[in-house]
Amino acid sequence: MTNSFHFVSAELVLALGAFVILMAAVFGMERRTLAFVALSALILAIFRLPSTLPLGQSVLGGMVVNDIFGYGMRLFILLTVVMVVLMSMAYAWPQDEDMGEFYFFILIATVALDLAACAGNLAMVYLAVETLSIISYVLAGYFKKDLYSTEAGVKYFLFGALATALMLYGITLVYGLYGTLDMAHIGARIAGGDVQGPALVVAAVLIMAGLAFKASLVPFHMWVADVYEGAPWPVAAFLSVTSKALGFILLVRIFFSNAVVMAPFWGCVAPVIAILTMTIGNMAAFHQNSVKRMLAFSSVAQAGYIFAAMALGQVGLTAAFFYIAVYAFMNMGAFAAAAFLSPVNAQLEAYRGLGRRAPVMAFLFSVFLLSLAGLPPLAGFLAKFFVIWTAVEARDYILAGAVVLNSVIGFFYYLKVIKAMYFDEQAAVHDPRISWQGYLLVGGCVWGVVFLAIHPQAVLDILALMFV
Amino acid sequence: MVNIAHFIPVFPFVAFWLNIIFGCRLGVACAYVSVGASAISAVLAVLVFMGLQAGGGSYVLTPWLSVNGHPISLGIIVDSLTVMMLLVVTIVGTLIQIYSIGYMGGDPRFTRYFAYISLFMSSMLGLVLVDNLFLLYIFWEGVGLCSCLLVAFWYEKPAAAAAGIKAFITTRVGDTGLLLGILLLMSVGHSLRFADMSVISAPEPLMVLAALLIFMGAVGKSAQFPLHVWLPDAMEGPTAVSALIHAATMVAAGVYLVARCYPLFTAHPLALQTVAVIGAISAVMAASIACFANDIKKVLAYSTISQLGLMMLGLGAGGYTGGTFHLMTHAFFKALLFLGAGSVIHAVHTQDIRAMGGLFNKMKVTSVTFIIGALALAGVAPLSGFWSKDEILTAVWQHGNLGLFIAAVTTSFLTAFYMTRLILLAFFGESRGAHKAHESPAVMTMPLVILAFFALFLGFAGSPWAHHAFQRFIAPEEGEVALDLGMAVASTVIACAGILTAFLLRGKFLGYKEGTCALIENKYYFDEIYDALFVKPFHRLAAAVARFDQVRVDGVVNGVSRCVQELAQASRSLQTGLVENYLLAQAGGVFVLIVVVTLVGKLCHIF
Amino acid sequence: MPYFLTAIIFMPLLGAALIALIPAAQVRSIRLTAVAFNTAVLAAVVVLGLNFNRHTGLMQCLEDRVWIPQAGIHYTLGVDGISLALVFLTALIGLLAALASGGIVKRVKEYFLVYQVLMTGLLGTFLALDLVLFYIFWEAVLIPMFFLIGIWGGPRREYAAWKFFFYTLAGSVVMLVGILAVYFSVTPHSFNMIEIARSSSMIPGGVQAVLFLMFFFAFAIKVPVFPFHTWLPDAHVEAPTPVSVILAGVLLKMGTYGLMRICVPFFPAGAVLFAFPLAILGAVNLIYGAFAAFAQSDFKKMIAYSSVSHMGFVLLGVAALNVTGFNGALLEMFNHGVITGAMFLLVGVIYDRAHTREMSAFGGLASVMPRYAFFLTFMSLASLGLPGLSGFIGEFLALAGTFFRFPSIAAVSAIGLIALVALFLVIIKKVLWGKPAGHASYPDMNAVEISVMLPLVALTLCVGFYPQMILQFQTYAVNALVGLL
Amino acid sequence: MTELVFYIIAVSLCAFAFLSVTVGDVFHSAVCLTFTLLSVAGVYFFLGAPFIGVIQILVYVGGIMTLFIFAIKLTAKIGDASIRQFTRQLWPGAALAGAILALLLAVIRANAWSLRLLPPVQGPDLKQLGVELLTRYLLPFEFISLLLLAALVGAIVIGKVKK
Amino acid sequence: MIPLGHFVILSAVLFCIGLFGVLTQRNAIRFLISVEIILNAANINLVACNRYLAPANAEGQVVSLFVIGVAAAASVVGLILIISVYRQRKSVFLDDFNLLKW
Repeated sequence: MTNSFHFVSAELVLALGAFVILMAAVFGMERRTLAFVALSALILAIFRLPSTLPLGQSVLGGMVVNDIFGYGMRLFILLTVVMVVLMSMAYAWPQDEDMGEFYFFILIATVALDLAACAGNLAMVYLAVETLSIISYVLAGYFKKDLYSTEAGVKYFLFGALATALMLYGITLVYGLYGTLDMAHIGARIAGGDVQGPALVVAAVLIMAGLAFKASLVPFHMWVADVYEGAPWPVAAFLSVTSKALGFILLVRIFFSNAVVMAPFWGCVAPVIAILTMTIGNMAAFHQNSVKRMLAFSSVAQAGYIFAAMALGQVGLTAAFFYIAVYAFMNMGAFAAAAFLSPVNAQLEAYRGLGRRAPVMAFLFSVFLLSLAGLPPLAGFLAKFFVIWTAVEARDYILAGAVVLNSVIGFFYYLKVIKAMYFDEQAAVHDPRISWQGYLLVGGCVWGVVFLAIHPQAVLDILALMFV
Repeated sequence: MVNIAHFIPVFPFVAFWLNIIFGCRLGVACAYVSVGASAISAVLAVLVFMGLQAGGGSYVLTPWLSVNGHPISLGIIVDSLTVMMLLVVTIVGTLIQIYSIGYMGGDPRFTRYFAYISLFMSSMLGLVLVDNLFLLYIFWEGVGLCSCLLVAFWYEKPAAAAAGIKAFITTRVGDTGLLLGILLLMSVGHSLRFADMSVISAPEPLMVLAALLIFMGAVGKSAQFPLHVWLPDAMEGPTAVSALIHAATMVAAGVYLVARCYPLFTAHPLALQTVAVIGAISAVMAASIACFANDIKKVLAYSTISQLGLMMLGLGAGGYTGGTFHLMTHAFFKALLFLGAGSVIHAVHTQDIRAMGGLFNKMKVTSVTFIIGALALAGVAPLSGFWSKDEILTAVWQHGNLGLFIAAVTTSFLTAFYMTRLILLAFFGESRGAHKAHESPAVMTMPLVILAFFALFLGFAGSPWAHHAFQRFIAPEEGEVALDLGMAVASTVIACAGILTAFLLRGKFLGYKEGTCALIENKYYFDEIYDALFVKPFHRLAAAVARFDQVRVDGVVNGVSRCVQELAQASRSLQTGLVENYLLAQAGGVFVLIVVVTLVGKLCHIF
Repeated sequence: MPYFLTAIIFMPLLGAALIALIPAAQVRSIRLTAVAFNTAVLAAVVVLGLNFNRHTGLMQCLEDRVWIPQAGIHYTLGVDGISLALVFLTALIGLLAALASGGIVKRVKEYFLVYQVLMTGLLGTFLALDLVLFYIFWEAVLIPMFFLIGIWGGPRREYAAWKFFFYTLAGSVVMLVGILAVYFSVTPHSFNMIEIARSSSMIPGGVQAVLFLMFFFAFAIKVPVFPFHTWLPDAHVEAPTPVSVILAGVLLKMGTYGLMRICVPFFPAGAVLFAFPLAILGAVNLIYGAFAAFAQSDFKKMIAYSSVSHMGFVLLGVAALNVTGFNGALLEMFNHGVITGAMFLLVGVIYDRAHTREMSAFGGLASVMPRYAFFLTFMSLASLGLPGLSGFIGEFLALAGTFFRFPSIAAVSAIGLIALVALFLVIIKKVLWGKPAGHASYPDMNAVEISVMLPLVALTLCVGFYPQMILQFQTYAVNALVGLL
Repeated sequence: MTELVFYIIAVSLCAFAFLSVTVGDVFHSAVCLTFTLLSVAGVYFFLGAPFIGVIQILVYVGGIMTLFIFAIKLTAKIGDASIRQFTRQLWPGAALAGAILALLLAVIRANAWSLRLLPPVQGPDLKQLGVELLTRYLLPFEFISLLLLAALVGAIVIGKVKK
Repeated sequence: MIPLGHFVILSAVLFCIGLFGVLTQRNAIRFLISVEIILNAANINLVACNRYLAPANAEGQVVSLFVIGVAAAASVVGLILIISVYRQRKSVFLDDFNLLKW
């Protein structure tokens, strides 16, 4: 039964949903309904996930690995996409065309994400990443009348095209080295001592470039700010949470099953990349006047913290993925709240005085920002704490110090937004109206940020199963 | 009856709070509260005196604090020295408070005045009652505070405000020494109880240091050289305050302290010698300045410094009884002198003796009592000052150091001289001011008369006719004392010589051209020197520190923040917005990564 | 009483929740709620004090629940003689500052919301016995303070708020790394402060020294120790009166409390190694603060710098590493909270009337506002360490402790004593004395202002006369602490 | 002999590729790319993968290149040779590309690739390809249809202009 | 006999030409052309290695088919994006896409 498509039934549901939406969109069904269709498809997919149990090894010709990590990550991806859909429902779109297709894209992208998350074959990885990328290009440029959006789309495309091309080339080199693209086989070969020296390094670095592009690690982060700023808010949220998470998931999938290849990489280079990522992200976010752009750079910095944990090797994975889980809540919450508070104008001035005009949402936004900054006792703090914990345990005090110093710098720009909302006199009056979906989403995220602070075991226990 | 001693300071303390809290409602009545409280204290003091057994005793009220494992208890010592001080303080204090009712009458802060005075009384009484240095220090500062507050009582006057602060800070310099001495004594001697002073054994240099540090406190409080500068300025306060605090009681606390810790000093000759020398210097110096001072209160202030110096000299020369005896007599006659001066000032509204003159006929009581006080101060037999001063001179003579003896003699001579000058200028001759002087009310003159009585007859307590009652009371272990007749004669002669000299020179006092003796007229330039040496540098240093704080310390902080911001700006400009740059970074990153990973791999022999 | 400490810590937060439900327009009920909850906290702390066993140095009212088993993080609370006085101080100052918040008229609801959160953070810091929990409460203080200074502060409030925030944050993150390093340095790994103190000998000397410095850095900024003190004057000058009171009265104690709760017991070898530099820093703080204060023209800044100076005593006491010094340091913390808190209240009183804090604008107030004059004089005297008032006992014990260990430094510190006297007398002189000019119409202190001051005056007097009132609670704890060295 | 053919194809492939990124005119560039793609198809034929070669020609030359030409024509006004075709970072880019080439060549030379000769067995034929496509690679095969659909819809969404 | 290495070298050269193009082309369409060259370089690798290393299955060839498909999809989307930008600013030059920066 290892070739049965029931292993990907969740994805099939999504694809089916996507077709339905596409058809419905053609017949002019309104956005809200389509969103509900997408939402139900996603929820159905979540409920279909257990059908892949019991967990085993590779299925479907080795294309899919039916392991706990993949299972968990698929669940994670589906949940975050649910959040994205909720956000897109509550978000006051400045233009209301082609929204049916929007949900179509989101669902297809989710299929790609899911398959990538449990891919067992490099070809599958490439296809899924490329699909995700292509859809992301379109989504980033979705406001085709908006100069910024189209520029974001094309910039994302230009950057992504090279990144995926590099990754593909790397994959072909791996194929050239081992004659197979099956990750389990390659892993076994490498573990068996068949390390192809520098050639494998080249291949690995090229593959890493493609993934680091998704995860927005320095120096593959350059697109992030421009694309997030130009892209519609929900798309930016999608890119910053789900798409970025995929980068890390694949880094684990590809590099952590055979750590020996990349030992020098993880030992010497990864910490440097992590430090650079968080520092450059933080530094660039420091003076931003656009909240969106600031959040974009902040997401780069956050990626740096996540990668800092990963750079410590296998021991850091728990911390990294706890961070990713927390990050999903807080970053999604931050993007959503920011989008709801000022749907069009993302400049800092637009947020001035919102603490009084939209007290609840502004407060929640502040919570997310503070969590991103790592303020105790919010979950963002615990996430950073575990990263530092791991670093100190590994005696990597430089990394720990870098995380710590960066979190100090980080506070500045997060607080700047809070300051604008609470300290400053209010800007031109616009009272943001936020729908129940908005409150549901943001409430859920706050719940996550608080719950994971009080009861982090919920996630830690699962992660313990994954990374033992 | 001794065990009631600790109640003595309580009454004034209660009076203080009554006056502070209910002052505005009590009005003039608050004076009666204070006077009553201190009268009760006086009665209690007398009771204690009468109940005093030989040698006295001490008792502990409650354990209070523990420092380094050594308990500091709230202990009371009641011996002859304490009782003497108690009597002096309560009697003089009560009289001066009665006087103040008249003197301060009509002052807008009448109640506040009496509150402060009561607080002072309670602190001063506490000071003399406690049985260890630490508690003494507490009250020591308390009297200093009251001194400061009362000196600056008329704080609208800038000079008064400045004088108050000067008084506190200057004494605080000495007090800091005292504090360090206490700490040193505690750490090497393990006890601060006066009773243990004679049995403390510790390395000699440390003990000398401790003694000198404690003496430093005395120097500050008793306005001895070189910390004497505050006392003349303190004359800005109400004259009654000067009488009580800056003549009779508080300034004598320094002498009391030395007397209290006498075993500590006697065990270490160097310390004792220092006390003597400082005392001698202060005595001569202040006396010489007094000769040229024209402010009636300043004259008395310098005289006080001088007399206190004499007491120190006496103590330093081994004359324990002399020092303490003079302390007691001096309290009465100097209080008398100050109150008299106050009465004069009250009448003529000036303090410049050159603007007085001819007051004798207008203010009979004041004048007579003042002259009695002056004669006592000058040491004319058989007034009280004679007996005590004679005791000191004897002690210094017996001590054998000729220099010190000359200093003592000179002081005696000068004392007689400037007091005569003062009296001649103020009470006799032409009336030079356009003032209609009149005698003060009875409430003011009555204390004068009583004090004059003491000034006249108190000395007999130490005279052979009273079988040296005082000496036997204060230092019973010293055995028989006898009057050195020669010294008595000499001392009287010296005093008379001083008086005579003043008479001879009386014509020149008024026509005296300032600047002839610039050094002395300018008080040996102490104020100027201290100003240049401490005050100005202090201000300048403070300003420099503040500037340093602002520019350097904070500058570094702001500099770090600016650095981060610049760096942030720089990293931001990396994001050029040009995809081509992004792509180059991407490809370059790949290249660098490959190279680095390969190199690292090679270096670590992984490949 | 199970969960009594939890109740104390989170009672203010409960108040915040309640305040959040009150419409913003009902200013009066908001104020009342805040005051009521702070009163309740104070009452609870008093109950705690009454039930406190004074004859043991051990932690009392222990609460211990596993929080994050994977990381060994517990929710541990406890109180001992070292923290009890500070908790009491926090509750008291918290109540008084809430009472003194009448001058806050802008965004009252938000003010008290933030204020209540701040109180929870402060109380938690003093009661937490798990390092991570401690850190969480420690950090939880920052944001409320940032808001309180930044929204309700003076003209340069934003600068001050940023500076305060980042300065303290920079310190505390270093502490975070230190916390983890400590955790991994003891076996079995533990964040429990009691456990760590017990097994501190396990940590090698060199590591102790490094860790000591890491923690010290965090605490030094909070205390603040020269040269990390420059946030303090700015924060104080800009903060509104009640916030200044909290800042001086309680917040600075977090740093010194940390020194005594963490630096000394965890790293005794480090403490011994750094005792001398620490003492030097204490002396520098003492003298430098006094001098810097002397040259200020802003009343509040003077008091702020005098805080720096007073904190020097605490440092000296800690550096002494003996019973006397620790007792002195603890007592001085308490006293400084009371006295300087009162001083800031008094500055606020005059600022409310004059709308300026320039020293040159005052003078002669003693005639205009006699009650004010009394309180200011009283508190100044307490500040300058007048014996008989509480300030002296703490200073004396701290200095005595130092003298027994480093006599020379104690002797040098004496300069600071003189400078402090000069400082506060000059304050009295400039503010109260002289002729009243142009401000004859200021009303004297009103009933509320006086009622806020009275407890502080009473405490200053009582502790001054009977220091055992505070010392009796801490004797055993201090002895236990010294026993660790 | 066959080797010679390969090297000729290889050299021309490189030459066309190089020309397509260096000639001044975009249209010429596209033409060069066409030849490049054809040469690649030649390489596939040479490697015994005629099906891939055919698909290469069909999809690339038939489809993608047409698209390119359309795009070039759509943007023709700016496509002429007088306009600068290189960015300002020509030389850094060239240097970096050269460096990476050198790196790659060094790595390849160090690897066993250079020694690896054609195995005696027959390569995979079309049938095998088909079978694998529909068995082992069924999931990606199906998935790519989703991708193409998504790209198509994306192109429509972005490309359509509402009046 | 041509060793596998020569194909790999060919592919590497092609890759670097493509990379060069990607890094230096100002015109977005030519950028796309360069990307296609890289993809083709990858495909040569796949097919050649399939033939030389794993002739038993057709993995490399299958994947190269996928790559061609993906390339087509990517080109379509890319060109459409470029054209939509072109519609707005009448430019396909990379350095004109600079509204978003810093």
